[in-house]
Amino acid sequence: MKSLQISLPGLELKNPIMPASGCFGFGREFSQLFDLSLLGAIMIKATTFEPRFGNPTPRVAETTAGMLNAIGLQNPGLEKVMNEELPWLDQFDVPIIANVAGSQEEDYIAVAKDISKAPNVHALELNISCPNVKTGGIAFGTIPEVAKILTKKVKEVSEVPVYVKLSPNVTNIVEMARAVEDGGADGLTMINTLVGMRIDLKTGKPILANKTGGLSGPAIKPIAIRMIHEVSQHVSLPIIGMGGVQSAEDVIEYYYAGASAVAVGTANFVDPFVCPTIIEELPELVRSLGFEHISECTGRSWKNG
Amino acid sequence: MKSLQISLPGLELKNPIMPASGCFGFGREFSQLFDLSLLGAIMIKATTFEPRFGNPTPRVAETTAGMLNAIGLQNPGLEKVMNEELPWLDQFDVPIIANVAGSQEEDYIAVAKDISKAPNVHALELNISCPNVKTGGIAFGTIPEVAKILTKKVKEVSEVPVYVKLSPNVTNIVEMARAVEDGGADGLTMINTLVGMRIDLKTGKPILANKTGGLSGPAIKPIAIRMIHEVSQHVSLPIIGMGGVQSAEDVIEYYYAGASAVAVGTANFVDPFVCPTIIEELPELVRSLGFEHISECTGRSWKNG
Amino acid sequence: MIKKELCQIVSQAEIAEHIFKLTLQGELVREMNEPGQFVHLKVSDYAEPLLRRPISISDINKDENQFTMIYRAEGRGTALLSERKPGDFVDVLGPLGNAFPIEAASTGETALLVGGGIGVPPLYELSKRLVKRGVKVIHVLGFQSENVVFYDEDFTKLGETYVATVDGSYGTKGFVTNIIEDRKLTFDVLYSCGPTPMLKALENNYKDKKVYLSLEERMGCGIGACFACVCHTADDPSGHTYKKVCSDGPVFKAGEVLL
Amino acid sequence: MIKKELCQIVSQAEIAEHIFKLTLQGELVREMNEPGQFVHLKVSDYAEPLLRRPISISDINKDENQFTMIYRAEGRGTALLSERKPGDFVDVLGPLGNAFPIEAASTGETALLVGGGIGVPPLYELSKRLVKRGVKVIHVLGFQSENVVFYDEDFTKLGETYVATVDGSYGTKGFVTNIIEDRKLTFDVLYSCGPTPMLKALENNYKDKKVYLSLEERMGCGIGACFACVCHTADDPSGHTYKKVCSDGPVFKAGEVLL
Ligand SMILES: Cc1cc2nc3c(=O)[nH]c(=O)nc-3n(C[C@H](O)[C@H](O)[C@H](O)COP(=O)(O)OP(=O)(O)OC[C@H]3O[C@@H](n4cnc5c(N)ncnc54)[C@H](O)[C@@H]3O)c2cc1C
Ligand SMILES: Cc1cc2nc3c(=O)[nH]c(=O)nc-3n(C[C@H](O)[C@H](O)[C@H](O)COP(=O)(O)OP(=O)(O)OC[C@H]3O[C@@H](n4cnc5c(N)ncnc54)[C@H](O)[C@@H]3O)c2cc1C
Ligand SMILES: Cc1cc2nc3c(=O)[nH]c(=O)nc-3n(C[C@H](O)[C@H](O)[C@H](O)COP(=O)(O)O)c2cc1C
Ligand SMILES: Cc1cc2nc3c(=O)[nH]c(=O)nc-3n(C[C@H](O)[C@H](O)[C@H](O)COP(=O)(O)O)c2cc1C
Ligand code: FES
Ligand code: FES
Repeated sequence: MKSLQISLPGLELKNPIMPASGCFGFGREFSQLFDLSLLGAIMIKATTFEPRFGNPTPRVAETTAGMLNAIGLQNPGLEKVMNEELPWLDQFDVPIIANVAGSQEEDYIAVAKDISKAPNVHALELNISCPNVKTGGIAFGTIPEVAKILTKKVKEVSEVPVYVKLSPNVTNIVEMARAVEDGGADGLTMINTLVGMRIDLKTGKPILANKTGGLSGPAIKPIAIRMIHEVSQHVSLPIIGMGGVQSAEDVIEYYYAGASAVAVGTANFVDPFVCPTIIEELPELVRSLGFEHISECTGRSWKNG
Repeated sequence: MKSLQISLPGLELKNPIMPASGCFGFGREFSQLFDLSLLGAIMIKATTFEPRFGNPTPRVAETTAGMLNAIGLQNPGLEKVMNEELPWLDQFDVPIIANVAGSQEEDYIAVAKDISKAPNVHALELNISCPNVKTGGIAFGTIPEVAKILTKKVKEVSEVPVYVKLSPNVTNIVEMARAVEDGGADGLTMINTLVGMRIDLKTGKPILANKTGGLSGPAIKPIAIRMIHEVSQHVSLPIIGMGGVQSAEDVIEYYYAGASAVAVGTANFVDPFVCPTIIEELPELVRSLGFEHISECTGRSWKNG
Repeated sequence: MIKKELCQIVSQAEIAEHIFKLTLQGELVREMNEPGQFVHLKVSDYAEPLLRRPISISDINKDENQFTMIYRAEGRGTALLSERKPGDFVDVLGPLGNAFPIEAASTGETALLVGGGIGVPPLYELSKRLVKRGVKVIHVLGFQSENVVFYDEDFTKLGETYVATVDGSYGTKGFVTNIIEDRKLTFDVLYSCGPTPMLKALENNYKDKKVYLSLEERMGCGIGACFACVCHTADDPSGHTYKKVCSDGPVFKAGEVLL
Repeated sequence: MIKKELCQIVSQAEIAEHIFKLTLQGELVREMNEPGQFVHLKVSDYAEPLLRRPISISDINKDENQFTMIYRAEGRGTALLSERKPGDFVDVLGPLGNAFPIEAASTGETALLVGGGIGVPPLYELSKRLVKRGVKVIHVLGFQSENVVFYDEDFTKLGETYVATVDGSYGTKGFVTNIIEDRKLTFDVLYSCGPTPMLKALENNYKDKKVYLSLEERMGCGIGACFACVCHTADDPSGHTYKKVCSDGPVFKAGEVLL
């Protein structure tokens, strides 16, 4: 499957398909279903300095062709991720992208510093865009200058390349992308979820205990495609695209928009075998579209010819 | 159907259901299908000062549970709307909400001034949020101060109440709502479409000739619900809600979020009889949920009790 | 009158590779009086695929309240439609649009019907009606290759019929225009439906003749309300006058709109 | 082992108002060895409804590779499921979760099985297994009203069975807890599945007994990866320790997690 091998900052991947953060835990559950070494990479669940329980339940609600989640960054905390999850994942031949979250600068820095030292962590994904955490977080993802400074500080301590995960809940996504590029980011991952809500017909109250949640799934794909199309023309960082990917065809659409790799989130819940299925189907699709290598597809929607 | 009668600034409506602007033309086509007097109101297609052809085709593309459009404000221009469309609509017992668009302040003002004089125009809908027009437009919908000033100027010339149509493509929707409230708006309509894109698998190019288009349909409903939930708690203007409404149940969800009336857009293409169907089903639904009047539903998701 | 009705599937069959013939029964057949109109189909009960699909009417059977369409299962919507079975219901909006004017050809005159690929179907009902009117019909049908050729025998029963395939695997190798020129076909009126380059060629070649062309465009509403399907008029190619393919067309007189 | 398989519908019937009994056949029945597990169903081939639906396994037939579920057609997903016909396929992920521990009740002991509404189904396979083990079973089943009562006869065949309805239209008027108290039912082990208030009452009333409760929570993945379905542990009610209903449950020992 030479046609799928790709190189990105810090990442030498056998294929460009990876589960998106928060949709695959730390891989344990899916390892019962298929060999994790098949994956291009794994974006593990957001890790914060302290363990977090997250939000009260219900934490998920279905929407038309999408879902809302308000998990609230539940995770066992840096120490346990370092001592238990990452060593366990080391049995697989798959690079880990560690999703780093926090509610203040120091948290991010502390997590980034440590977790980037784990031997199988090949890159960080700076989660400045989680819509489900009340304190602080929002500014990191919506104010360019704040995002830039955070990126810079995390870069200073990280031993591996840093990808910044952009929030779609902004007026100007290019401005955000440029800011984190200025801050020294090695790549972008986009998009995180859009803030949404569903209300229960009978009770009249929001279905999610947290009221609002992040919208993901096929419903948001056209928004992600548009943003990647825009951003990829204005920054020179590689982009790992995500949002509603369900099939090999969707992966190509992301490439055409400007992505260099693709992550799969919600679709893992619909079909837990979706990642290996896409990986299996991609080479033939790439070939049938007339390409030798998938990377030829990147940015075709705006490149000449 | 007393349980559906509502009063809003400028609007005494027999029911709160109206087709959304751009999804019903000027009513002529739908008048072949049902009696337009059944409708609460009609939001007519955006009117600009000069006639506009709009964007090249293809202008629509389907997405999962949604569609993109880049019509580009095609319309016959103020004069023709005043002399032909509005007089024709006058045969029906239905108030018209005139959607006013432009690419610069003067255009808006000129259209608002004239069109608000038409006897069947009971309110204006200031379209500061059309994502499909290149020049100028975008600032009106994304910069609070610009929106405020425009609202103020239009209010000065309008003979009927002015509703401002908000764009969801912003970081802070409450800030926008507050700005137009300060500018003197009588009401809000929300949301307009989200900017999106689809790329053709075979050509590698965007399906829409305009590249990007506005995303509408069931896919965006949770985003609209969240925004109305937020805005309705922070401004005291009535809100006409829209985005993905397909059923009487959806209407109630909008009410719970904080809307005082509901517009139906894309669903008119899926089922051209959707508006009369909803109007027929609403009274029984309202009753079965335990309400005497639909207005009791407004804001229940955040009001006590 | 435009109606919306759940019509029942009488039959459905694959008549060439990925080409399906679908016959539906419903009251709205009573409204179908002209050849060249189309219907707008909702192919699922779900929010996905969301939009209706425009498909031409290829055969009207008033006696049985049935009509037939021929379509290519291409994307998701038509693929789903092709899975429907007799007895199932399909949500139909129609009939829509303006038809081929059969009155443009008088009894005794010759009409040339030129179809390309999936543009062939609406010509079938047209041809039947022209024959009934006493018009002599000549059909020139173009396809990609043999495996997607359909209905050539049915057309042959109505009049002279020539088939061109791009790869020469069936009929004459080449395009419909080659056949018309090579065979020096003469006619009083030309009716055509097919890909835009074909329509353009015909429009250019027969400027002096009565030519009617059926256009395609991506649609939203299908009834003229959304402005998705507009085209410029030929006399104002960059101005703001326009025609809507769904409600002013899909059939236009050559020279009326910009192709 | 968790499997994903298109299982074929053997039968489906409405056994009470909006309550359906659905039997599927598939290889993954081989993996079903315990009572109280559930499956996660995709009810459409569309992106809507997007998520799977968790439904308990109520009966396992290893000989025929069949299993049965009983569910209420409530929202869109279950309504669509109820329209599926024998011969159709349903996409099943399972078996999932941890079962009721039958070994908690020894031969000769008495088990009380308390079910509320749509929580009744998983108790059926449990009861069969307990009976097989030589455990005496007593069933107390609660429903809203007569029209939604189901399976009381099937349970009666396995052991003493009491039914309560909230409106008194069938069995005893009131709640399951009323029956247990009024009849002074005694038992060694209690197994229950149903609405949370019922589970809470049972947990409180029988603190000194072995009690096993099956919980419900809105789910994403159903396999433990998404953290949608967590609950606090009872010994750390506001801390960060947790259990996942889908993979640590749905059956928990009373006192283990915060209801
Ligand atoms: C007036 C008219 C008559 C037609 N008659 C026929 C016919 O008789 N037989 C036939 O096979 N086809 C016909 N077509 C084309 C047919 O509508 C498309 O092939 C069909 O909509 C594709 O849908 P899909 O789900 O397969 O593709 P998808 O790619 O899933 O469709 C996505 C969206 O694009 C639209 N779309 C894609 N291709 C076309 C196209 N070529 N024209 C218009 N919209 C398109 C779809 O309607 C849908 O909204 C006609 C089109 C028009 C406008
Ligand atoms: C472990 C487990 C076992 C279950 N076993 C059964 C059973 O045997 N029989 C039965 O009738 N029901 C059972 N349920 C409840 C069943 O899952 C819901 O009734 C069903 O998901 C509702 O889907 P819907 O499409 O009808 O409703 P919708 O309202 O359309 O569902 C929207 C979303 O909310 C979720 N949801 C809604 N209600 C519930 C609920 N009560 N529990 C969990 N998720 C919900 C849906 O799964 C879906 O994601 C079980 C639930 C769990 C967690
Ligand atoms: C249940 C759930 C949990 C998520 N948790 C995280 C997270 O911890 N960190 C993060 O950066 N993104 C998180 N996301 C966002 C996804 O990684 C992804 O950006 C988003 O869901 C869009 O992709 P999709 O449509 O394929 O799901 C989560 C998404 C879901 C659905
Ligand atoms: C084809 C189309 C044309 C539209 N034209 C306009 C317009 O002219 N003016 C406007 O304010 N909104 C316009 N809109 C936006 C709708 O009025 C509405 O805000 C949006 O589509 C969300 O509602 P929906 O999901 O019900 O379609 C248009 C939408 C569509 C789909
Ligand atoms: S498709 Fe809507 S105007 Fe033609
Ligand atoms: S449903 Fe995903 S962890 Fe339980």
